[in-house]
Amino acid sequence: MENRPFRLITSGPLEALARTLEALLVVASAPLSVAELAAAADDDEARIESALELLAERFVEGRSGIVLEHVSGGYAFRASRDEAPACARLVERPVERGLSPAALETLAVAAYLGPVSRPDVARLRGVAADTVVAGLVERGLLTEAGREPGVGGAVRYRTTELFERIFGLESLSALPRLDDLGDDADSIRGRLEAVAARRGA
Amino acid sequence: MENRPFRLITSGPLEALARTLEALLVVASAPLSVAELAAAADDDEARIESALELLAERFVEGRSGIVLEHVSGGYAFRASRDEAPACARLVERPVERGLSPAALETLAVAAYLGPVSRPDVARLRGVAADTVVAGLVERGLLTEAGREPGVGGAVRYRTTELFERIFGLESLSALPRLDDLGDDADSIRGRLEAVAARRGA
Amino acid sequence: MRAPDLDLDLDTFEGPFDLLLTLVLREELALGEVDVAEIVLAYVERLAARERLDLEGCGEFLVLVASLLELKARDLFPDEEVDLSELSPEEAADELARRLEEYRRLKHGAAWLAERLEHESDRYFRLGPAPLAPRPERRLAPGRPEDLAAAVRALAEEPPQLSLAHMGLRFPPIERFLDRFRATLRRRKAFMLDAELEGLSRLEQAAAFLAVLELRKGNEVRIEQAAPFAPIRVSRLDIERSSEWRTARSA
Repeated sequence: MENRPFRLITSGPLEALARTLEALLVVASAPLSVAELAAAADDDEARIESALELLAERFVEGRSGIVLEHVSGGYAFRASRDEAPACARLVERPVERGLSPAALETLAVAAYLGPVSRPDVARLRGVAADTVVAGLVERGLLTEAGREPGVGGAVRYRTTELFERIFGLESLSALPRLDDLGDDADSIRGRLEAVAARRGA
Repeated sequence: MENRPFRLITSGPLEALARTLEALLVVASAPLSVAELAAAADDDEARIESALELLAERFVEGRSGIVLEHVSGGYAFRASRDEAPACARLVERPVERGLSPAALETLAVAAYLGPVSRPDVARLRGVAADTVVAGLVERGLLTEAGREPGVGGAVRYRTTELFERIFGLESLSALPRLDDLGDDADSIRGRLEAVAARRGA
Repeated sequence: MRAPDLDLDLDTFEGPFDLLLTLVLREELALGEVDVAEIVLAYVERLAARERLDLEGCGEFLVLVASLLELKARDLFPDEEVDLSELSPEEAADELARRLEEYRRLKHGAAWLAERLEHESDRYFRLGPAPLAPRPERRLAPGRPEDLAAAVRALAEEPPQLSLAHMGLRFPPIERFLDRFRATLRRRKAFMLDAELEGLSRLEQAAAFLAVLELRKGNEVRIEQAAPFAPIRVSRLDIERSSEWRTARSA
């Protein structure tokens, strides 16, 4: 039945199932196995396989920008190989926006005070830090650096080499001095903590 | 409903561009604006718009499991509404599940008044906003947007693209006006500020 | 209906009102996070479902809610000095009206969002990159070390005193009216409440009314009203019992 022209297929019940699979594949964030597709579509695996054949014919190199790919984990949509240059331009489009104020503050705290935990950052900035820290880790500007002392201590983060490169620093000791706040990390930290305490929980 | 055979569409030059856009949209992780599509496809915006029309005709409710939508200032693929039950069996929608009335009010404040601080929200709602705001940041519906002017100003928050996407808004200007008495957000804000200035300091 | 039995279903709390009060007093529940208006709404809804109006219960409820509000105001704005002289009664009323309207708009906005969310609940889309998408390569703009120093300096700045002048809706202390009514009742056996309220702002009137309820709760006065909206007469009750009450309260 797969060699029938597209037009005729659109009316059959298999076509309805194919539409369901299209929807599932476009929302999935990982390849889906036949079993997973069957469970979600609430249909049997044999029919899923037939509907997948339909889709494979439709979403194929040369005919569509969307290609159905069978990988080890199951089925997923990908971009057609012909469109690789455009996709490369899309994902590599330089995010030449600078860091957000939140990211800058968080990096500054980690750079000047040494490894800091998320609760640390939250206290010193007066704002929850989870999202910002996670974003900076993902961008490779912060990295985990052990845990705070004690059982179940919070994970601490330090700045990375990438951070130093981005800010044109040979090392953290090349950071501008903050003599007005203190001459070492501990006294700067003390100063920030005092202000944070007054800012009030 | 299929009034054009699929195969014939695939030949025109606009069709080649449409394939490129399909590829870009299927790999994108957020809606893409016409400008972003034009940059990635290396084509001009007018032609992008025409190709998008082609895609909008093809990826439309009732005809395809994949639907092209115009949302949050750009274009994105989503699952057809008809396939929501199958999608629900596959993925959860944790982001918007159980948005409390407090969360919705807080989102409304940020969406209507632009960047707001936690004290702003507390003032308008009469309830401390820390937990609610932190929860919305964690869900990706609010994000930091700098601090209030002046030294030690409170962090301000704005709604995210994800907010617009989840609520199906083309942009914040798609929010309905709440001005049954002839006021708009600016004058609300202006009045608040005037009152504060009159009695502040 | 007794106020303590009121069942609440709030964002931050679910259970009977008296448990909420207990948790607040034990500081196990932050009052700042409690939407007092929701409590009042729940109570009013419950009242509306009843045939008879229980004045005793209402009085108790009003006093409890007034105390909650006062506690909450202190909780939210610990350093704020109450300065009523700053605000004329007209300004206070204007401000109240403005704020209520503001809040009403906000509620409309929230209701629209809730409706929208419901309507859009069948729109599914992928969050994050596609399974087989090319890995994005992020190129970051160079940063300036001085910006890092400036960020730390900004965090070391003393925060400004938060001005809450815009809060506007300060509640006049109930004690002021308690003292005034007690003084009046030492001179006279009874007074008409309406006469006492004349010339007061709406907020002051509310505080005065709460003070009368507080006196009633302490068995210091009797409240009489011939018919709904008729003048309210407040008369002295048993002096000895009221002084007992005061001693017990201050102990």
